[in-house]
Amino acid sequence: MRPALAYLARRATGLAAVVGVSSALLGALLLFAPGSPVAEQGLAAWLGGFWRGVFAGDLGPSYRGIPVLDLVGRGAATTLPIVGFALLLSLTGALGIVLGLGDRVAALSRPLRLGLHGLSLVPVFLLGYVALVVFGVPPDGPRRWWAAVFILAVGDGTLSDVILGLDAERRRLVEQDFVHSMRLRGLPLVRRLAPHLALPLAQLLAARLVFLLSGVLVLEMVLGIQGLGLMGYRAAVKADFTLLVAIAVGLTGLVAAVQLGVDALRVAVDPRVRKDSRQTARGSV
Amino acid sequence: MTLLGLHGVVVDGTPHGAAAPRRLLDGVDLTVEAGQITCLVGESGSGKTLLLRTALGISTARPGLVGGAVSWRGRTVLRPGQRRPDLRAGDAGYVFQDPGQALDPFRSIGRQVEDSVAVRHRGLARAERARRAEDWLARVGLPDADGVARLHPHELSGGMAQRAAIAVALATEPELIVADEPTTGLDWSLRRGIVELLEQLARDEGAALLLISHDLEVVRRLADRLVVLFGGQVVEDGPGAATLRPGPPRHPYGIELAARAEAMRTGEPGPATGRGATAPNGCVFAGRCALRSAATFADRCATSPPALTAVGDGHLVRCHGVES
Amino acid sequence: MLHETRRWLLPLGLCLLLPATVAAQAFEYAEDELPFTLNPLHESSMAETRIGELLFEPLWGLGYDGAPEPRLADAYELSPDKKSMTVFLREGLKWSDGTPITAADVEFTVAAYLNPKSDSPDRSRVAFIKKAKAEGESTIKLIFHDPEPEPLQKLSFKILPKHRFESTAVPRKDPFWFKPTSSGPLMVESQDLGTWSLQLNPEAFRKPNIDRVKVREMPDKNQQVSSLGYGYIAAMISVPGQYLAEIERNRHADLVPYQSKSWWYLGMNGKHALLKNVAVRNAVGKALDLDEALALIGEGDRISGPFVPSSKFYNHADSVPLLTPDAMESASLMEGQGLTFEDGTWMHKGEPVRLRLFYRAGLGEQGQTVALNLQSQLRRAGFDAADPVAMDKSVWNDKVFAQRDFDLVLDSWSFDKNENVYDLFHSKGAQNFIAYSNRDVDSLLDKAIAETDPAAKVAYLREVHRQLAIDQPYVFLWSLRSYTALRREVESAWVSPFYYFSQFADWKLLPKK
Amino acid sequence: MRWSAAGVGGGSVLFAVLALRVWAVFIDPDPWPSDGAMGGPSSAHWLGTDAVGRDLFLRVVESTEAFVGPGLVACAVALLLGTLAGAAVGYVPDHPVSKVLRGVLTLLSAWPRLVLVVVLLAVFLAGVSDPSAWAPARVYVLGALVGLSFVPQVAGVLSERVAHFRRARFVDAARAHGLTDVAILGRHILWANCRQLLLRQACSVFGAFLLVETSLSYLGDYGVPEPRPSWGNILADMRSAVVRSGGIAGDSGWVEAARSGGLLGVVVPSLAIVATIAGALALAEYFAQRDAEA
Repeated sequence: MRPALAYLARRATGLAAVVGVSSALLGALLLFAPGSPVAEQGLAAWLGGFWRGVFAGDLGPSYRGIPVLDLVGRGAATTLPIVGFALLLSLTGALGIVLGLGDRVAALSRPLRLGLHGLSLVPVFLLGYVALVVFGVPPDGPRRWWAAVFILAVGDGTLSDVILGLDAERRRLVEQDFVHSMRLRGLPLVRRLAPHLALPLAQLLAARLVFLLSGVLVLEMVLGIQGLGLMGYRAAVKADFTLLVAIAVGLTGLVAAVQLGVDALRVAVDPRVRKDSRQTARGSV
Repeated sequence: MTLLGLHGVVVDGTPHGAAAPRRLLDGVDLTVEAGQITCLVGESGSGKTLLLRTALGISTARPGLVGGAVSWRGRTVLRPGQRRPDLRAGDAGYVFQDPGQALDPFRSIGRQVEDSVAVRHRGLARAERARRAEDWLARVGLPDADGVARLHPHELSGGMAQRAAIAVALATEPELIVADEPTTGLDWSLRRGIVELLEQLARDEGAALLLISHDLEVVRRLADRLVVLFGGQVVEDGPGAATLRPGPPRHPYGIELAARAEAMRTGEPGPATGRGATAPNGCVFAGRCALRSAATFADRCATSPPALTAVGDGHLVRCHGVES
Repeated sequence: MLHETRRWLLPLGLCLLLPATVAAQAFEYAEDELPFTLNPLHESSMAETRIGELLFEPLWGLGYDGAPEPRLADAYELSPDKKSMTVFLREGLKWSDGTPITAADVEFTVAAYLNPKSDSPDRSRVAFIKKAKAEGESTIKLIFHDPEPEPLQKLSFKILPKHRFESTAVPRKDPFWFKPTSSGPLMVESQDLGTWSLQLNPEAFRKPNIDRVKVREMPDKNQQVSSLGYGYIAAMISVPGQYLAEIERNRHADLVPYQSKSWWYLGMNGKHALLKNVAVRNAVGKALDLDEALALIGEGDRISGPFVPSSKFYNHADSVPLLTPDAMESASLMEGQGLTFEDGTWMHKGEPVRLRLFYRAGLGEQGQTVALNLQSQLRRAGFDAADPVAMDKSVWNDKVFAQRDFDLVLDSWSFDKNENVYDLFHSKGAQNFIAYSNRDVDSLLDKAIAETDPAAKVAYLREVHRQLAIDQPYVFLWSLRSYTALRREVESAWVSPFYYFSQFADWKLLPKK
Repeated sequence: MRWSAAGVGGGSVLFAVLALRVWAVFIDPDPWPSDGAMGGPSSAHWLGTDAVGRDLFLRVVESTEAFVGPGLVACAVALLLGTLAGAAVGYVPDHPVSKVLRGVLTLLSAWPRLVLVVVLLAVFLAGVSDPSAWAPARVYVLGALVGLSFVPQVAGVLSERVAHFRRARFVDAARAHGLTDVAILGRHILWANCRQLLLRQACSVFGAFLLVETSLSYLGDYGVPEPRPSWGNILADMRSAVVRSGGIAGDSGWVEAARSGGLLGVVVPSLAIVATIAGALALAEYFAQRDAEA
């Protein structure tokens, strides 16, 4: 187990560095914005203050008066479930379509797939607009929540991407000899292949997360959901740079953490990584 | 008794890079008798692997079987339009060409052999299953079976992996073992061992062995029966002792193969491989045929396909030269 | 797998398609932007003013007839020299936490407004009081700087609970901003990121019929209109002109006039090399067809000075006419200033006259439409008018107010009954970001502030109006006829000018049909 | 050259977009209208006019200026930097430069791209004194940023491919023939074996850029600024038309909305966005097929 831990530790360090460097880069960027705290304090002082503030749990008040970290926390509590469920819904839908309709009902699946891909190509902001004006999605409550999840799961090409990715993965897998061997021996394919699908799927979803976090920004603006995206956008519009940086670093941290989760899954699933930490298989660039 | 029968099998598929489906196997007849060793030879692209994969339902060619049928112990198990044959799990064991691909990379060797053991012996206690799995690993000649069982495929060398794959295939106690060029990916030094292992296990278990191979040396020594495939057709089919010997009555392709094998053994340069236009309506071998230029029946080779003609006891050849 | 897929698709689809069945027990209304603070001391937006009206009581508030009506105050005595007054509070008043409301609270409130460390934007509204002194539990003496003949309507600032603060220097981040103690009909129940939820204040002396109110942030007017149509909200604060027809047609909602004494203007930077020149400012004004711009966004009344036409300070004299487009005159004014017209563009020292036009994002679609139209008109007149840029208030405060880095700005002002324009046009005015300076106007504004005689004050301000119409620091645009929209379930609702909710206690909310 | 349905469909959509872009060059960019606002479709104004009285059809055509050029910039940035980084990481994985590049790519890939774009533009807008003077350049900046955000993706697939071919036998043969690494990498790996792959990436970057551009333009602050048209901000301008003409709450306003031009102003840009993205992705799919065949 020790090489595995070493591998994870190395990845974690790398990802922490990503978050740290991101905050420094954002800070350097803000040097060019007159009136930003960085321009006033200088980069090093600001960066020190920022991370001290993060660990002390106090980054001062935001443009709304509510403390920055409180706002980020509450925004995350709104946004992350939506993003998470959207990914889950997208995945469930894709699994249903790819595995359920797979090769068996090709005739039925073709128009269905075309339709879904077409729907999936519609930008999130358009779907949000239609939801608002045509379907009268209310400004609050479960109906809006589900609408947001659904739109995010489908729009901006998410569902399409997940379906295509999953399908490619499935096709790549079922042509493998060891799967043929399992088939001849009558082994339960779904159970045996789950670990093989889990890793590329996790990678696919992790890659998609970056897109989703962009989509959710637009969606929250359109539907008026008070989440990280709306707050980040408002922070930019209102030149509240501390809040903006906190959200950007937070999102980078989230992406990094999910990446770490994928790495942990890789360790759990793939003996090649577990038993030999030098071999990183397909590293996640 | 005939175990596996392929009757006029026609398979269409889209080769990599092709636009439209093409005919890959055109009316192939092949039977595998229980307990016998049957060898299938032919060059790359002749359809050897596709034939067996289609019969066992593990081919990825689309649309796949479009004509003919496959039978198992006289019962039709696969018809056109059907993807998977009505075989019981473990009826047939398949030894793949590349052992690196044949084993589940995420599962330990022991577990994979246990999976096979459990196919025939459901409800076996775990410990007993593990013991039998180790037995199998020992039988395929892996030293330290206990240690190997805990390893994962990536930790094995090619030769060890192929032995493990044979254990996985045979632990289901199949009546038919299909070995698809099981030695191609291995070092020369290991090849003989693997083939001998397969032969021995097949004889011990009383299973039929269908060996797909390039290696005429091996084939000639082992084969009870030998089938030569070219261009998606059976061009020669006969007893192992009689087939693939130099001199007529033989199929010219068989002669060419035999000559090459001989050259390989003696270290002399073999006959050049002819290249010529294939005739769409004629004999599949017409473009390369050495006989054709000299023979009087040559015009027929380009215009009409020859039929399989008996030339001896159970020995069939597809050539106009034999017909006449 | 297919069946499983269908199993969750169906309820999901139904969720999306079923009409709303949410029962609106609460009175919900939409604001473009949520109040950022509930502390009346720091209120700076109309949204904050409106919610403040629900949560807090002044000494005197706005009555149905528009005249001051006593709220916390019960009676008063004005001294003969009108330089001080004694206010008697109602008996038995209590804050929402049960603490009695006393004269000490009033004394504290005045001191807090006047304390520069509190940094109240409304400091000038209270600045006429020199001192407030509690004389017992419910008696308070107010001492003014100058004689105040009509002090009641100036006593409309909200009273704060002294016991919640440590000193009269109240910082913005004092938790009172989100956890206030109220004296009004409602108190804060909870705060969410996009909403403020209010509930009945059990100690309120004006008990409301509606015991729950929710303020919701909806930046998009489309969403407000459709939410009103679907009944998700009961009130939409202001309806832009282009949606009036839709709401008028709607069977479930009514339009109600909502006057806030607000007017639009195009401000010109007095520090600009050309715009500091009266003739150039007049030329810009003459180049514009303001009726054309107004027609694009709805109905309204054109204005010639810094008051709404219904104001008593508005100068209706013929000598103060509305601007009319006059291209010839505009051109000759420009030529008179040594500018040359080349290739359809005005040139100054060999450079085209480039004008940057910023508008406040809060003006919404209407702002954009007007800004684009004004840009096009200026271009037609030969100015190199840059593409208009929308700015959020916070950026605006920095760029326009603090740095004064602009040429033209499009915005609107809203006023309460006092219509105090001192800060806008006095050379020392806090809001005089256009750097306007005219000694005559300064002295008129000074006199108007100090004047005790209402008639004389009117005269002074009308003269200010006339002067400004000539000087044109702003191109005064129009006062839009503004409407609010209420669902029909809302009854007995009188929308008070400026404050909106002055008489909310009497409003009723019927169950939705 | 063999054309599949995806290739023909995608290609013709993008060709049509290019044709519109060329047409847009000849349209007088004069946005100063003289006709009535919110007019319905007529022979003079095929889609009617918007709230300021501008011809909607011409604006829809002109909108191609907002994304064709900048979209190509995005492709160029993504492909150029992605190819350089991907080739380096794939061909000499142990070189220190490659290690640094891997770090940079990991960093870039962790940044949600809209957030990156919004942060940069917010700083940019806060810093300049005359924002409107920068308006034309802004879309190109946006293009470069979107391109940058796709560098990790391009570099990722390319490095995998290059690493695969680096071990291929023909590379050894080429080296034995005395070819330099640059020639092998450039001619035999990148040009011969990664061409389709890169074209595919270019198409998806183009589609993604259109998505980002229209989304931001719809939201208003960081996209294409008015009065410059974009399909996104036309939609934002016209979105109220549907509500305005009573298309909500079950009132029978759809017909009226259609007649007043409002609905067309919403539907046409929407369809244009979806069709163009679909076209770009179909072409990407076509190149993916060709790549798989090669």
